[in-house]
This record gives sequence, C-alpha cells and structure tokens, in this order.
Amino acid sequence: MSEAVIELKHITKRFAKVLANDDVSITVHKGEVVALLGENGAGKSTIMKILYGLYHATSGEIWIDGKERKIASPKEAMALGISMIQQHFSLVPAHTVTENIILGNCKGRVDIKAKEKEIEALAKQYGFDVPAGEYIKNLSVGTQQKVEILKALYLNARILIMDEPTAVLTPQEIDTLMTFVKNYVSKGNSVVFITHKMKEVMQVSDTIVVMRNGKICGTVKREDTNEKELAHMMIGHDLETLQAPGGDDLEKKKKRLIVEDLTIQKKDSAPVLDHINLTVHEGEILGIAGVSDNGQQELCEALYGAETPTQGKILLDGRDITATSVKDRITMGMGYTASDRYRYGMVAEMSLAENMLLKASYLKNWVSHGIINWKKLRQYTERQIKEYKIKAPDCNVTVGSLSGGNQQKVVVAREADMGKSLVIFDQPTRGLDLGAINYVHKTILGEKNSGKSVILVSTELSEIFALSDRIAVMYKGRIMGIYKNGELTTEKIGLLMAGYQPDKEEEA
Amino acid sequence: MKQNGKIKDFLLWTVLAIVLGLIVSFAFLPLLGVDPVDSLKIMLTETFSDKFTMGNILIKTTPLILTSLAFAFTYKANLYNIGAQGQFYVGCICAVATTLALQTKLPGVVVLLLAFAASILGGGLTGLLIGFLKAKFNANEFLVSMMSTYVVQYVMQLLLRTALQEPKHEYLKTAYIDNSAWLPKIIPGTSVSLGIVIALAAAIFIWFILYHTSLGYRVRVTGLNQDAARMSGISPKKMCMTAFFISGAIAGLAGFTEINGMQHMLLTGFESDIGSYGIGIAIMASANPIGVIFAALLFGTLQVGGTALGHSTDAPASVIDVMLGFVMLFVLMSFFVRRKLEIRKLKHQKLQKGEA
Amino acid sequence: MQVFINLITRAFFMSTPLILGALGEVLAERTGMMVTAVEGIFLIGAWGGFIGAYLSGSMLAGFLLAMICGLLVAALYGVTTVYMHQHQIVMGTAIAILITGFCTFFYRVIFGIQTVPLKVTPLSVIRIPLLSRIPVIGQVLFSQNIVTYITYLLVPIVFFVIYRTSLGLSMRSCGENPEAADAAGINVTRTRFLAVLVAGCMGGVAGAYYSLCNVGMYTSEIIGGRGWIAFGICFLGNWNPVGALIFGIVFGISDALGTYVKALGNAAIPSELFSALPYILVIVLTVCRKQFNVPAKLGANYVKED
Amino acid sequence: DEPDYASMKIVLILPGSIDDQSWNASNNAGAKACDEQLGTSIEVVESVPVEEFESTFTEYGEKGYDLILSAGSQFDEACAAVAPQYPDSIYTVINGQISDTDNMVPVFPKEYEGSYLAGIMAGYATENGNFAVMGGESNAPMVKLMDTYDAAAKSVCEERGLDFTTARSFVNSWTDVSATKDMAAQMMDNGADTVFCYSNEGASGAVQAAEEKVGKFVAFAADKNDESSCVYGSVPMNWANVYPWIIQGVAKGELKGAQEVGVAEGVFEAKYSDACSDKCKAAVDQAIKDITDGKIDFTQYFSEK
Ligand SMILES: Nc1ncnc2c1ncn2[C@@H]1O[C@H](COP(=O)(O)OP(=O)(O)OP(=O)(O)O)[C@@H](O)[C@H]1O
Ligand SMILES: Nc1ncnc2c1ncn2[C@@H]1O[C@H](COP(=O)(O)OP(=O)(O)OP(=O)(O)O)[C@@H](O)[C@H]1O
Ligand SMILES: [Mg+2]
Ligand SMILES: [Mg+2]
Repeated sequence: MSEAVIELKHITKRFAKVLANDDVSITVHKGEVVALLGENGAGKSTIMKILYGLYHATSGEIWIDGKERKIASPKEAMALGISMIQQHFSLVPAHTVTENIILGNCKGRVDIKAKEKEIEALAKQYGFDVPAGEYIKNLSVGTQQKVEILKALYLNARILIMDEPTAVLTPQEIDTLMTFVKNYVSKGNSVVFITHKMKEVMQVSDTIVVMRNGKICGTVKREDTNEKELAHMMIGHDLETLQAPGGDDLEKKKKRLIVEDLTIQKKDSAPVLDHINLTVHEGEILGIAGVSDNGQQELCEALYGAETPTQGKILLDGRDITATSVKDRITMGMGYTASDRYRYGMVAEMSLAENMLLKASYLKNWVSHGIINWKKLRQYTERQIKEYKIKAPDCNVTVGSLSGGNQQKVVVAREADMGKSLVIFDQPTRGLDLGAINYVHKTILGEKNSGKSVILVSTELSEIFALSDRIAVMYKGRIMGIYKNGELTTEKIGLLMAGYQPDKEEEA
Repeated sequence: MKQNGKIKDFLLWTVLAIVLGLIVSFAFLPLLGVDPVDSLKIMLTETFSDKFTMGNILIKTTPLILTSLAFAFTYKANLYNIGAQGQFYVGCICAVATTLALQTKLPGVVVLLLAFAASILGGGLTGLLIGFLKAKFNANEFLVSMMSTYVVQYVMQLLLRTALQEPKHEYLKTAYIDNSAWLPKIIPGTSVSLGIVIALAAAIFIWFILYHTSLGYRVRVTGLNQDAARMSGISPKKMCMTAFFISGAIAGLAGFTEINGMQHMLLTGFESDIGSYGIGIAIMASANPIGVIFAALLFGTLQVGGTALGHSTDAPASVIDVMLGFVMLFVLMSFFVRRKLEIRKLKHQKLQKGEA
Repeated sequence: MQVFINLITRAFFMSTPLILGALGEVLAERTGMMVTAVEGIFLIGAWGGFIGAYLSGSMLAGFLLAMICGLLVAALYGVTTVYMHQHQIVMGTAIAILITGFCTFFYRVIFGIQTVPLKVTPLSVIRIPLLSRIPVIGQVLFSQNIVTYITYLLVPIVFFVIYRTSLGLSMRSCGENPEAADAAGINVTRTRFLAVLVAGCMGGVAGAYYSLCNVGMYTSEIIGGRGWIAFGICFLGNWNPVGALIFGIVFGISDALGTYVKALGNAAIPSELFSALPYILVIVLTVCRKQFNVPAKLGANYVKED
Repeated sequence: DEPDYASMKIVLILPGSIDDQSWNASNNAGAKACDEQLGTSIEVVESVPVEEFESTFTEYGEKGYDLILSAGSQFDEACAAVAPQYPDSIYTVINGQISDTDNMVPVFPKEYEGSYLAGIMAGYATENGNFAVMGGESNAPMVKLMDTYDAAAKSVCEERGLDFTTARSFVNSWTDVSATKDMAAQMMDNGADTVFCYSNEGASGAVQAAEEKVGKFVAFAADKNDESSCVYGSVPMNWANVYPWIIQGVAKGELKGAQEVGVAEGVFEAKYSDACSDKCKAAVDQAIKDITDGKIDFTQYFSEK
C-alpha cells in the first residue's frame, strides 16, 4: 500500500450533551477512497469536521504526511490540501457560482470577469457543465453539488472529504460523480466518502470504515465484504425483509382520490403541472417516480391544498375539494410528509409533543374550546415514541435535538396518524440510514394494509419498486404513464424519466 | 429537581450581575463628589423605609410589566414589536378621551370599563396596523414599529394642543379626570391602584394564551417556522396580525392603568421610556410572562431607588439611566457566562463518566 | 430661487450624517450585524466630538475622539452580540439607555453645571475652487464642509469594497450564509466584529457632525432619533451604499421641506405632522418597497457549538 | 426680627436638567441666590419626569418640608392634587395659577411683559422689519408673549419707517438644537433678519443660525449676550430677584394666594449688548417704567382673549 496521507489517532469529541466521537482512528492512504459508513448520528460528519478544522477534538491527534498537525480552522486545513464538501450545502444562494468558489481564496481586488473565465476553464477540465456567472439560487441541486466539488478542486485539494454528496442527486448524476471520484484518486489524490448507500460504497471505495455510536466498529477492504455484512455491522442486526407488494385487484377497490386535468401554469412560463390525471384507490400505494424537480413537489402541494391549481379538479371520496384549504384537507384526513421536513414538517425549537400537535391545532384531538390538553397530548406522544422507536429521552426535548433520522420518524409518525384516508409521502427516506429506511418502509406498507391510500414520491427507483402497487412516472410536470408494478423494467422507467415514450417511439 | 437547580443558578447569577451593575455605577459617583457608600445606604433606607415609597415601586412596576409583556408576546412569535411606547400612548389617548367624554354622563364603573376597552382596542389596532403592513406588504416590522412610536408621539402632541387640550387651552395636556373614573387605590397609605392587579392578571393571561391555548400555540409555531405553519393550515399572515394586535392591546392597556390609575391626565413627555425598558425587562426574563413580573419589579425598584438617590444626595438624575444600563448589560452578559459554565460542567461530567 | 437653493443646500448639509451613519450600517449589516446601538453611537459621537474639540481647541481632535467613542461603544455592542451571542435588538436597547445616562453624567463631571452653553465654532465650509462657482450646483454640492466631502467620497469606496474586493465578498457571505463562510475558512466572528467597529467609527463621526458641524455645542437631546433614521436609510437603500446615498438625500430634502413648511408659520398647518414627516416617510417607503435584498442572516447571531 | 431661614426645609423641584441654560438653569440660579442672600439651603431636584410629579410632591409633604417649590406650569395640577393633604407645607408652583387651598402659593410670571421688552429691542435690531418668532411648543402663554413681542416690534418699526413682517413657528421640541437651528435658518432664508426664540437648549441653535446668516438675535428667558455677537440684547428671567422675595414672604406668612410677577417685580431684566443703540436702551427703559406704572394694557395685544 502507498504511504498514509492522513492518520487520525484516537480522536474523541465531546459536545455538551453528546459524545460524538469516541477514540476514533482512521487512516487514509494516497490514491485511496475511504468510505465512511454508519447510521444517522454515528459521528461521521463530526470526525470529518474535526479533520477539516471546523470542530476541535477534545483529545487525540491528527497526522498529515507523517507529521502531527494542529488544525485550528478550515483555512489551515485548506493549506494542507484538505477540502470538504459539507453534508448540507454550504453555498451562498445569493451569490454567483464564481463568487462561491473563490470565497475565502482571493485577495484584494477581485476581477470577477477574469475569475469567471478561470472557473469555466476549471469546470471544462473536469467535464462539469456549470454556468460560472449564474446565481446559486437559480441552479438545480445537482449543479449545486458540482459547484461544491469545483470549490474543492479550485483549491488544488489532494484530500477531498465528501459528506453524503449523493443524497440529492439523480442516478445519472451519481454515475457522473462516481466516475469523477475514480478519476480523481487515480491522479494520486485521496477521498473520504460518507454515504448511506451500499451500492455506492461497493462501487467506488477501497477501504470501508463503519461507525456506530461514535466508535469505529469495523474497517474492511471492499473486496473482503458484501452489502449484507456491512448492513449488519452498521445497525448491529440484520434488516427485516419486507413483503413485496401483492398484485391486488384494484378494480374491486373504491376510488379514493381522483385527479382530473390538474394544471399549474404561472403567467408567461411553462406549466409546472401539465394536465395531470390520476386515481388512487383505497389500500393502494401509488408510486411517483421521476428525477427531482419535475413537478413532484408541486403535485403534492396541490393535492394538499398548499398550491392553487390554475385548472383541473381534485376529488376525494367523490367530493370536489379543489377549492378547499390546507386546513380543510387536514380535517378530511390527508397526511403529508414534505420532502424538506426541516422546513415544512416540523418546528425544530419545539418539543416532540408540540410537534405532534402541529397539524392538529384546529382539530379536536387535543384541543377543546381553544385550550390544549397537554396531559393527553404528552401521553399520546410517549406512545408514538415507543411505537416508532424514536430515539428521544422523553416527549419534552426539542425535535431539533434529535438526529435527522429520528426527526423523520417523528414526522412520519404524525402524518401517518393524521392521514386517515390519504397519506402523501414525498421522499420519505432521503438521508436516512438503512435501519431507519427499513422502518419507514414498514410503516408505509402498514398504512396501506390498514386501507389508507398512499402516494409515494421518490427518486429512488428501488424504493418505488419495493413499495408501489402502481407506478406513475413524471417528467416536466407531465405524467408519462401509469403502470402496474412489474410492468416496468429499469431501462424503460429510465427512458420515461428522461422524457422518452418508448412505446410511441416503436410505433413511429 | 434539575429544574430547581437551574432556577437557583439563574437567580444566583442574575443577583450577582445586578450587584456588579450597581457597584460599577456607584463607582462613578465620587467623580461628582458624592460618596458612593453613603449614597448606597441612603438609597436603600429611603427606598425601603416607608410604605409610600415602597408603594411607588409597585406603581413603577405596573406599566413596565405591560410594555414588556407586549414585547415578549411578539418576541415569542419571532416578531419584533418595539413600538410598545407608541401603542402605550395610543392607549393613553383612548383612555383619557373616553373618560373625559363620558365621566359626567355615566357611572364611574362603566366609564372605567369603557376606558379599559378603548385603551386595549386603540393599542391593539395600532399594533394590528403594523402587523397588517408586515403581512400584506412584507414591511420590516422592526423598522415600522420603531418609527410608529415617533409618529404617535407627534400625533399625541397635536391632539394635546387641539382636541384634547384642557379647557383653559394653555398647556399641552388634558384636563384632570374626575375622581369617579379613577381606578380604586388598593393599599392604604400608598397610591397603588388596581392597575398593578390588572398588570399581574395580564401577565398570567398572556402566559395562559401562549402556552395553553391553540391560538398561542399557532402564534409560536408561526414565529419559529412560517413554512411549517403554512403547511399545517395556519395562516402566517393572520397570526402575525393577531400577535401584533394582542401585543399592541397589552401595551395600550398600560395607557389605561397609567391614566385612570396613576396620572389622571395625559401630558406630553409622559412615561417616555417605558417602551425601551420593557424590551430590556422582557429579555431579562427570557420573555417568560411570569418572569416578566419579577424583572419589572427589579426595574421598578431600581427606578425608585435611583430617584431616592437623586433626591437625597447630590447625584444627578442621569445616574438612574447609568444604573439601569449597567444592570441590563451585566444581566445579559451573565446569561452568556452561565451558559458557558453550564456547557463546561456538562462536558466535565461526561468526561468523568467516560473515564469511570 | 435663492430660498430654494438654500433649502437644497441645507438638505445636503443635513443628509451628510445620515448618509455617513447609513454607510457604516450598510457595512455592518452586510455581515449580518444590525448595529442597533446606532442611536447610542451617534449620541456618544456628538458628546465625544464636542468634548474633544472644546478641550483641545482642535476640530480634528474632536472628530478623533468621536471616532474613538463610537468605536468603544461599538466594541461593547460587538463583544456582547458577536462573541456573547446576546440578542442584537435587545443589546441595542440596553446600550442606548446606558449611553444616554453616561453622556449626561460625564458631561457634568467634565464641565460642572453651566448656565451659559459651552460652544465651539462649527466646522467651516470649504469652497472648492472653480467647482463652487458653478451656479446652483456649486453652492449645493461644492460649498460644504470637509466631512460632507469625505462622506461623498466614501460612497464609491464602500461600494468598491463591498462589491469588488475579496473582503467585501467575505463580508457579504457572513451575512448571507455564515456557515458557508466559516467552512470556506473565513473567520465569521472576527469579520462581523470588525465591521461593527467600522460602523461604530463612522457612526461616531456622524454623531459629531451634529455637535461640531451644525451647532457647535452638545445637548443630551442633540441626536433625538436621527440615528434610527440612518438605520432606516440603510434598509431603504437596500443595503447598498448608493441606495444609502440616495435615501440620505431624500431624507435631507424631506427634512428641509418639513422645516420650510413649519417656518412659514401658518397656524392652520399642524406643524407636528411635519415634525413626524421623516418617520412617516420611513414607514411609507418601507411599505412601498416590495423587493428587498435583505442579507439572509441579518440580525441572527452566529453561534458555533464546539 | 428676621426669620431663621437656615432651618427652613425647602426643596425646588425642576422638570429638566439644571444645566439646560434656560428655564431650569435660571430657576436653579434663583435657589442659589436665596442660599447666598438668606442663608437657606435649598435642595434642588432635577429632571423629574411628568409621571413622578405627584409622588414627588407627596414625598416632600410626608417629609414635612416647609416650602416645596416647583418650576413649571406642568406641575400645577399635580400640586393641586397633593397640596391639600399637607396643609403644613407651602406649595409654590412657579408658572402655576391654581390656588385652591391656603398652602398653595403659585407664582405666575407675566412672560408677555418680558417679551414686550424683547420686542422693542427687536424693533431696533432689525434692518428690514422682518421677524422670525419661534417657540419650543405652542401653548397659550407662548402665544401671548409672542403677541406682545410682535406688537412692540411693530410699533418700533412704524416709528423707524420700516415695513413690518413677522412669521411665527414652533419646533415641537424644547431641547432639539439641530432642529431649532434649521428652523431659524429657514426663517431667515425666508427673509427674516431678527430672530426670537423661546426654548430651552434649543435656543442656542437659533443663535447659531442667526450668527451664520448674519442676522440678529433677541434672547428671552436667558442672558445670551455673551454667546454670540449677533445677540442684540437679552431679556432674561431673573429668578434671583424673585426667589428671596417668595421665601421671605412665605417665612413671614405674608404671601398668600396666587401671585403674578413681572417686570415690576424684577423678574424680567433688559440686558443690552454693545450693539444696542442708545435710542433702543431709552425706549426699553421707558417701557419698563410704563409697565411698572401700569400704563400699558397688554390684553389689547392678545390674539386670543
Ligand atoms: N454541533 C454539535 N453540537 C452538539 N452535538 C453535535 C453537534 N454536531 C453533532 N453532534 C452530535 O454528534 C453526534 C454525531 O453527529 P454527526 O453529525 O457526526 O452524525 P453523522 O454520523 O454524520 O450522522 P448522519 O449520517 O445523519 O449524517 C450526533 O448524535 C449529535 O448529537
Ligand atoms: N448546533 C447544534 N447544536 C446541538 N446539536 C446539534 C447541532 N447541530 C447538530 N446537532 C446534532 O447533531 C445531530 C446530527 O445532526 P445532523 O444535522 O448531522 O443530522 P443527521 O443525524 O446527520 O441527519 P441527516 O442524516 O438527516 O442529515 C443531531 O442529533 C443534532 O442534535
Ligand atoms: Mg453527517
Ligand atoms: Mg447528518
């Protein structure tokens, strides 16, 4: 093996309330991809932030190129050739691509035009298609991710830390990224790659480090392991296998939700929803596949009453609800987990119990005559904590203090309960670890089996295939077709997601 | 148990900060030839020697509770109503106008009730206007509420020169209101009126609204996360206006307790600092409506103490502001120090547990 | 005509401290720090400026002391907000109360009880050769005092710093996304603190403008809410130095117009409403202006738990 | 046999700061004059906010003070509310008028007499007959004193053959020097060459404007002759002449009921600058004599009767 560029030795990191890293030692060699694996809150981000100088270790040593170094700030890390792509984008939305990339790495007067040229050249060199003068807020998440990478490359980093870089990318974008990583290390650089996705780990890494509860619980070579073993190492037990969706006869079931000709088109722009027609039966999961930003969120919000359609009708149990508000739809028994749970689904500074009340503040569940029955609400919350195995000391801690996975569980628990007739799940497992994903999937199937209708929006094809009764594919605000699960091959769905209509093409 | 320790800690640090603030302010007194130790003694004896002066503490506290509740309520909704001063003035105007117009025509109790309602409504509508501008035009409420105070102040001057001026039309003030429309005094030997009870009730009322009603809950949700509120069927705009209305109403109520309970007329320059004091008080109490009562009491005591100091020694009147300023500064700093120490203690505990 | 020219000249004269204060505010707010201590900074600037100039007999010393006083108050504000994470609006209030008392107290400590106002000769006007002879414009723009010229010079400088230098980029990032700035190796707390200090210096000089350029004396009410107007101008100017310039002038003009109307002495015109004009104007303009590019993290302290 | 002034407990309550160079300062000077002339030791309480008037009156009533002085009409009603409860203390409101009970001895200065003198000075000061008359805020006594000022200035102008023009404005603040200066400057831009401004700290701003605009200033309530060469003359309120009179009267039990004081009692004095012409001085001196003799009917000048 080539020489070690990074050696983290016995790093311990204590936050006020948590022991995030407990005697963690990791070695990264030249030209190597180290995958860092572990469930939510295992301490992956923390250990890497220490390496990058964002946090400071409580104890332990960092050795770079065989010399002990103190890294007090990201500036010093950069000087050592270390660069990090944060788990949550650390771009300034109000600035341009170029401004973001040169941030912190330019001196004195800035000739923005010259810098833009420089950035464009750099992007071309790596085959990235990034508009250097565009504002970040106008870019898709995939492009933003590329900007993050360019930012690291701009510094001539030789050690690149990527914290869940694929969480928001499309399959194609992921492939591009993988190719990039392989190219990059082949030039003698090193990469630390944090992810929850086994497939990527097996695809790109040389060494795999698995963390649990702040400790390292295994370091293995890729060749010597498999996905199942890794999963076991990560969560400490095997995953339950889920019962595959049955070929229920939908014709016999009642139609719960009927969407007719639903369109949202702002003046002078392309429609975000383009004449959508679909039906969801009771006890059915309708999967909606598609590359992100193809109108899925607008569809969910239109169904939930948060967006006003410009045309079309929505019928719930035969009743026209097109003109009703979010409040009314909650009352009618709709549940909705938005894809951005942090923004739309919870109030981080409020307690678990208070978050359980979020959608029910106008309902009678825990409120009578405008007065909240805290006792009843707390009891309910404690029950939910138990039932969903939410990792929280009690119902009075703030949701913000939970790990991402547990936050998602809180939202899922609430919405599954709120949605008495229809639950809309938008990206319910984004960023979750395997155990949590498994749990959420079980919940979704459970809801379906209790007779509820479910709409499941996901960019993960495996998730769609694993849960849906029928699959609709969305492209540019249109439904490309609705198919029974099993009718679609991965190739065909891929084409549909890219806007091709394979059948029609054949006819033509 | 743990909660108790926290409260004890909080009290300890706050008292320490107050003492430190007083020491620093008194340290300046020798510059004007005033003996700080003597003046401290005088201040304490003068403040707590007789019932009347102690009553003054409650009188000072009354409007401070209300204006600080006004700030605290919107603060909980992540909104900033720093126009409590203006809303207070509107409350004053409404209370005094109602009282003067009706005092000869209706029985005292009825006049009081109407003045009460008018002050709440006046202050509330002023607040509502700010909330409306924010909701409808996305105007920065901090800026608008700040400016509204100045505007109200001049409008009040105009009214005091014209429509509301005392019958002799000599000075910028209203006539004295009739005895029948005064809030009854509740502690003999002092001038303490029912106003303090109203203020205490308002604090409890606000606490109840915030933490025990769905309305208060929705206000808090909106303050913390507007998007989540919208996705939960809560209209952020409506909540913003509601919060501002309630906040303004509470500040307006202070106008009622001050006019009908204490001053019995309205004049220019009346209680010109209670708005900004209210902000400080609210924060010292972490915007907790019940805590506000105690913080206001502290401010009231310092004000009365400072006044006694100014009256009985050669210390200038400006020493009150110096004192309040330093006390606020040190209390706010103590929040930081306390938190720092708490975190360090937690880490330390963990460390020992880890090693054990 | 001469009345009109005088009016505009005075408008420009009176807009100087507002623009200067607003420029400082723009710099600080771009990094995410609202300097809500602005009123206190103005006041102590007026106070320090007068004391310095009176005791030393030199205007320069006055302005220097004003700057130092502004700097110190800004430092107090910066330490408590940037480093101690206290709420910006609240801290501003506390400091305003403290400074009000402090200035009055120490004015008496230094000068004792005076029955005749202590005065210095206000800073004189510098007529710029040639330019000041241009009709109208010459009097309005080129017959002002040195502070006004410096202020106008500062507008393009601040603009350049904010939009054309790496420093400006770092500052703006601190106001938009401090986490990202931090990750990019920028010391967010230091950047914010320094910006507040600069705002303090500029605010101090702006305050001294009232005591040294306008009336040549100090009274405790000399600022009387004008710091907040500068604060509002920063908002209305969309956190842009040029915007601050434009709205500074707008306020100078509205102030001069208000004074003009009141000076007519027509009893039928309620003069109070014209006294309230600047404040009404801020409200109306805030309401009319829909699109604000407010720095995303304006007013939010950056707390990194480590 | 003189009363024992040294043992009298006296307090003077002021609404503003004693270094305001105007109303509060001149009243403070009155108290100091008593201390010197009579050997009293008057406590001075400054900057009492309006909401504390009643409690302050009560405080000193409780403490058994012999004489509780306060300076400002705004104290009138608060005093009326408290004084009856403490019949052993004498309450004197300078600028007050209410005297419901025996122990209330308000002393009202006839400011319109003083401003009449100022008006004569202004008449001689002006070169174009155009006057700027400013006040801190608009109230009835203010309007009256402006009326007599205008009347005096007008008659001098007529005598000198000048066209008389006057404008009157209110700053809406007693303390804002900047705003007062701006206003004065604007009024001078509008044509006035002689400024009168009754305000506290604000007045100095008007002086500044008069100086910069090369006009004249006639000071009222405070002696500003040394402040600037543009000050043509001053009519200060000299409480040092009145306070001892009040205290003596109270101590001897001679002073009863509402009092009015004016030029005759020496509250208003004329202070001439070097620029004052002899003609002006003579005219003012004559007016002082006429007023003292009661020859001038001021009510004829009041715009609001
Ligand atoms: N800034 C912080 N302050 C306090 N505690 C923190 C902080 N950051 C992380 N932690 C704690 O450290 C633990 C490890 O967090 P970390 O972010 O490293 O997890 P992770 O392995 O990256 O999880 P994920 O897979 O969800 O990204 C968490 O349980 C959390 O409680
Ligand atoms: N500033 C902070 N203060 C306290 N705790 C924090 C802070 N930032 C993060 N944490 C803690 O870090 C933990 C993990 O945070 P993080 O944002 O990495 O979520 P996550 O577990 O990685 O979820 P996800 O995978 O969905 O991103 C949480 O338990 C949270 O309490
Ligand atoms: Mg992480
Ligand atoms: Mg995470």
